[in-house]
Amino acid sequence: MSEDPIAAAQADGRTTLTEAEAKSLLADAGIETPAFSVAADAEAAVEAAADIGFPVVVKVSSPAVTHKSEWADGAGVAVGLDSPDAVREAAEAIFDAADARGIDADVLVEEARDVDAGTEVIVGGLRDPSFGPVVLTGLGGIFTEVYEDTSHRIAPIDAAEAREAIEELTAIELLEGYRGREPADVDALAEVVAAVGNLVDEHEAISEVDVNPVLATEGGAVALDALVVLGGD
Amino acid sequence: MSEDPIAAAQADGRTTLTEAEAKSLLADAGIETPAFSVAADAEAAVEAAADIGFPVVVKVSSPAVTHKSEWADGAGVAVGLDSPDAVREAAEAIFDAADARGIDADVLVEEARDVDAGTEVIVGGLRDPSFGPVVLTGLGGIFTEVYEDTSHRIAPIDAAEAREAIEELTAIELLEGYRGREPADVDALAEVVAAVGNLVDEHEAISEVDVNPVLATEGGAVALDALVVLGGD
Amino acid sequence: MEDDASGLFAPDRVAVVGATDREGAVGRAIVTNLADFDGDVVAVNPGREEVLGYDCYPDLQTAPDADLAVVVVPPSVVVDAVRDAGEAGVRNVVVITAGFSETGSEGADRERDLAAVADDYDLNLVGPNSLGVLSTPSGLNATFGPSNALPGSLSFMSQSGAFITAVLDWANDQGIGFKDVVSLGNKAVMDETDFLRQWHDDAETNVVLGYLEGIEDGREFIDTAREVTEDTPAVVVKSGRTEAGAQAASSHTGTIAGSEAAYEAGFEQAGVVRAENVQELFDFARALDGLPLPDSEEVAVVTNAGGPGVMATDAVGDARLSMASFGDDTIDALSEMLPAEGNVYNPVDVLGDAGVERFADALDTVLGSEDVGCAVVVAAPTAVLDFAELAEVLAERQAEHGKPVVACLMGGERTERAADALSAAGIPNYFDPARAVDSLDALAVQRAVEAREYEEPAEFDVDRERAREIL
Amino acid sequence: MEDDASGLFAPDRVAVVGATDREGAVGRAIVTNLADFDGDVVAVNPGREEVLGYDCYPDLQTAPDADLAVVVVPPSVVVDAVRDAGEAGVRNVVVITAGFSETGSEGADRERDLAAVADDYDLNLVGPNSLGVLSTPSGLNATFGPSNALPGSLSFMSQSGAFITAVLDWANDQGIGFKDVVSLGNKAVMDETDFLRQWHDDAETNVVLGYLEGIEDGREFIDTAREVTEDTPAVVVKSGRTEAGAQAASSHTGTIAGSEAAYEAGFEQAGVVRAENVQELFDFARALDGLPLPDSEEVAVVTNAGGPGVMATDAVGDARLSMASFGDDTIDALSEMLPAEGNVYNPVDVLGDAGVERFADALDTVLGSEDVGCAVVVAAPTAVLDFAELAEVLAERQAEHGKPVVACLMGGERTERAADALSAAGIPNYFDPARAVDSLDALAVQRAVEAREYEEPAEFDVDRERAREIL
Repeated sequence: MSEDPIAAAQADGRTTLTEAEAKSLLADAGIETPAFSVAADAEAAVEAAADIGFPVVVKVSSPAVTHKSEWADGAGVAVGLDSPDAVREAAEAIFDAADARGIDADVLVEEARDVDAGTEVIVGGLRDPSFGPVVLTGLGGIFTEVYEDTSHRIAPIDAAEAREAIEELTAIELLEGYRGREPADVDALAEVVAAVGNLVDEHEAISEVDVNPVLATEGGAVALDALVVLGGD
Repeated sequence: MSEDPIAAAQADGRTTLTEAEAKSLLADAGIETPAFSVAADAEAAVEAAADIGFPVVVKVSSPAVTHKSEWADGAGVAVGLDSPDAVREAAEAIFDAADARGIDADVLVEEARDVDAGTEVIVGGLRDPSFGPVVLTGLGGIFTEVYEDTSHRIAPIDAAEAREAIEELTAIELLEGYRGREPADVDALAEVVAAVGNLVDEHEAISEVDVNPVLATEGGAVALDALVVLGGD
Repeated sequence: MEDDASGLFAPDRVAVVGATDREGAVGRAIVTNLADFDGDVVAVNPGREEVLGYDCYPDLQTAPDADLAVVVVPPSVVVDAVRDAGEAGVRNVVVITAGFSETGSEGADRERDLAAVADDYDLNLVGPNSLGVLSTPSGLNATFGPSNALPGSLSFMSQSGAFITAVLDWANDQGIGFKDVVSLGNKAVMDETDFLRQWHDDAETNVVLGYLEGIEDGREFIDTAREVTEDTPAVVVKSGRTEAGAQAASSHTGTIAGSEAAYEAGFEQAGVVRAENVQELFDFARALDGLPLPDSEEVAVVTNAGGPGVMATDAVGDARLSMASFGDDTIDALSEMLPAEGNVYNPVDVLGDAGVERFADALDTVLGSEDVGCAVVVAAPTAVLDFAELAEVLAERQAEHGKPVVACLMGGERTERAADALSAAGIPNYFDPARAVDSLDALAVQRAVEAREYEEPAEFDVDRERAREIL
Repeated sequence: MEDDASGLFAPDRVAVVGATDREGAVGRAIVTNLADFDGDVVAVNPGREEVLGYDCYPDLQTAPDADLAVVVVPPSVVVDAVRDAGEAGVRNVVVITAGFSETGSEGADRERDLAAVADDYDLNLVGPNSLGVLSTPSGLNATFGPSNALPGSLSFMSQSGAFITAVLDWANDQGIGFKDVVSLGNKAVMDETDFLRQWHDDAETNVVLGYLEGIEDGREFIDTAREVTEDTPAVVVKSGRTEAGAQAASSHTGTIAGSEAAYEAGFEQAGVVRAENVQELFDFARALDGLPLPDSEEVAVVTNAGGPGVMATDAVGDARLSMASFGDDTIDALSEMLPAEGNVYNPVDVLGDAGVERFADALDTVLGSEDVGCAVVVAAPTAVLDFAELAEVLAERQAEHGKPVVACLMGGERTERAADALSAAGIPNYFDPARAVDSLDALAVQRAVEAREYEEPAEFDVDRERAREIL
């Protein structure tokens, strides 16, 4: 992978980073991601899985694919793979589907995380015409979409202000040990929120960041998926 | 079971109906419940299960037990029982636990329903000092508890007004086919809301009804659990 | 209680039981306030032969027949006085005296006795612990408050007598008039539902206003209010909305009121327009009194000032109203009459150099469009615009099109003459565009209420009737 | 642009470029409005030797040195006129002329040229498309509006000139005064952030008010406002809050403003007190101008009227404030001074028969308690209570305890004298208890803002500095 994923994408004339590029950008910004590796063929994928440790997730990685889970009748994402054979099979399915569609693709092999072990949070970054970089925080799915339970901050912000942004959410209870669950590490989550804000603030080229979900657990906050969109000009 | 569960409970000096009593009250009011039967011993439970058809749920049924799922280290509720043996075992566990605690108990054998097949709704009835019977509608769990996304009506109301009460909920989207799900039968749910309102309105003795959850599916609305509390005087 | 309580407000003869000329006494204040009453006034007090020029009788039996008795005797003899009234054939009684359920268990016992006597004699009884009643057509001011009311078509009930004194003083200053005013007091017999019913039957009442701290019988209130609000708007402030407020109200009145959720549902189902605060109570009531209801919730904003036009639009966005989307005809017509820099879309900007005529033409056009249900005119002061003339135009156009128009002619002294003309035409004028728009919103709420069709829960009705038969 | 823009408001000499005595001309209105200016006024117009009694010069080079030029020439020659001003050493320019970016691409080009010239000469330039500027200490009224301002300590900027004319007319009537007023116009050079900074440095400005339709540079605004609002409150109405309003604003100003979510966050982070509407804008500003900030958000309500006391309590429940919970000392003290039927818990009911003294004692007690951060006094008119005297007491006690007190002396005419006394003491008085409480709420917001400690995101700062070095 290129040293600078933004430059690489721009050089390709792309406005969207691949998930791997997006995650390496997040990782550089200090955000925890699952261990991952990009493989160009099935054997490399199996090796990568062995390095990472089973179980793993395998996903298509291609600038041509934006909605991975809907791509190729679901072949684009395979979760819970706990053997070399399973990884090989999933990777081959992706390469076959890519060939059939005439596109270039790699596979992203990634450490599996148990989403039920935490709360899914959305952290987004965008660029407002008046205020510039804005970071948005909300809980995954219904909470953000139906209840519009989100909080916004003009970036950059420090972790204390990011924490306040999180605590503003009506759904904060869900992160604080709702119904006997372990409380999530809100400080770790606040670091992610601040870091996403910094990303948009520091990289003029970024028009949008969507880290969805960030899995917030008692042990930390991990970015499980990420989309980075670059500006048109 | 007595013809009139309220009179039966009052005769016993109880202020809470058993689940079976509550459900028969609901059923009389035209609310769909899973098929159920109360058994006084394990063999009767097995027979009831055979009549109802597997899988079934077995629960403790006793005026002395109010929090069934927490009772006797979880012995009070057994779900997904798909054989006579499983029913017998669960029923015996309940009778043993009851004996060990020195209480009288029956078991409630009930048709199992798949809660994932629909949306859990809360329908409640209460008696307001100024307005008398009130019926409350909300979605289960977080939606009612954290977002306080509920709507109230002074009862009695007709089904059209009950429908309006449901449509007032922010979470109405979840009943209307959110994310490709089948839309729930809101008319059927409205009938339940109206019926709960009528129950409180018609029975002066009732101080509180809590039908939680009502499972709303595309095919209808079924009361899966119900609590009825009678007034102190 | 009798069905018709109009005798409370338009009696032929009022008897003041406990009338006195003692300085500072409530019994003197009542008699003094009755000076302008069109009918007869008699005083009742065994210790006097005349009170402030009125004939005084030892009791109601000896006094000439009265149809309203105002009772200001000490608490211990109130029940007797009311029984005497019943015996003497007086049908309407206002008990001013305090010291009943608001003071503890002894007072509560006394109040129960009072209610029982009222029941025995079928009395329309207001109070106890009431400031009194007032009605402008007959000149009746049977209160001990310091102010009288201007005539008008609002009828106002309040669970707080102090609030009535404050409102009357303020309303006189604002030029707001009333038909009837009643201080409900402890509501031992007559309550909010009775006055709703009363004023529904009253041709001179256009709008019912209420300040309530609680509702006695919610079901009866809803059933009655549904009938009333089908053609007579009712605007209510219910205090104790918040947890803090409910606590304060309960310690103030000594009663446990229902939950806010129940009140919200109950008022909604009753078709009552709920006001959050005093300002809304009167803003809404005045709009409902003076203006026709809109045909739709689509608002046109016509302005000579971009900024304030945007503020009005924001207020529309906050309300249940929406900005009207003009059809081609309207846009073409506006394009023809406005300079090129004007805005022919909604909000319509007639520009800073617009005179009254351009405003009139634009208003004519939008009100004439079936896409528009109501309009807000927002005008900043300019050298070429005469607010008083503009006010005339608004009054004319509003009458002509039969659609509600509210005004925001923004300024101080220079709006005064205009505001008077607008007020005479029933058009509210506010400095803040948001307040003007909120008045329209109240009309839209009432429109929705009047459009409702209530279906009786049929099945249940049968049950209820059966239950009644059994009982 | 220069750092110090005080020359805009307190120049020694003003030149009106485009001055004329032609009836109805804007250039005449400006010259006329300058009649009360303490400094010199010169007219600039090549076609005249004198304008309305002022010496007139063909251009700024020949005119005596001015520190403020007000430009009212036709749009095509504005850029030249501003360049002349720069050449002549004028540091401050207000461009009244319209016909720039608000009119399309040709105008936008002209506006870019104008900004470039201002940049070349480091000019403090207001406008174009501005109503002008006004400052009461120097008597400067360099606007073409119909009204002048009363002196005061509020400084007001507005993106709508029409709104300024409306506000001035209204404010004169309400007795509200201003230090400086500026019509921002198209903000080609100076924007809201510049005036925030300017007024922060101005000892005569207590509160900054803004009517804004958009913010130019959000980051700079936040950084500046954080410093300003640490000791100078800024109250802002931003229009286009709602979707409908944003659409209207964008068609009105021709710019795409940021999202409401960003504005909400941005104002919050900036420490700006946001007002939803015009009424709040001035209610909040007056409270912040006249009253000390509270030590806490705990409110005591003192009233002679249960009902209105509950309404005030409801308003507290709606606000960020909370009802103070009294300690034993306070309760004991109140119990001693109040009759048994009074309420010694919050809201404190001093009863309907309370005179000024009982109000004073109760207020003294609650304000003296450390459990109380601020107070609302709610009074209904009674025979034994003199509102004017009560007003004196409120002013005294407020000064003595240094805690904010707001008033709700409810009535019409009888409150007038009291309201004047309260106003002189900086205490707002409203008929609606909710409005009084909301004013306290604005103080609580400002208190929270001033208590903030901003931490610079340290890591990032390094990067930003590095980036600057590279650039």
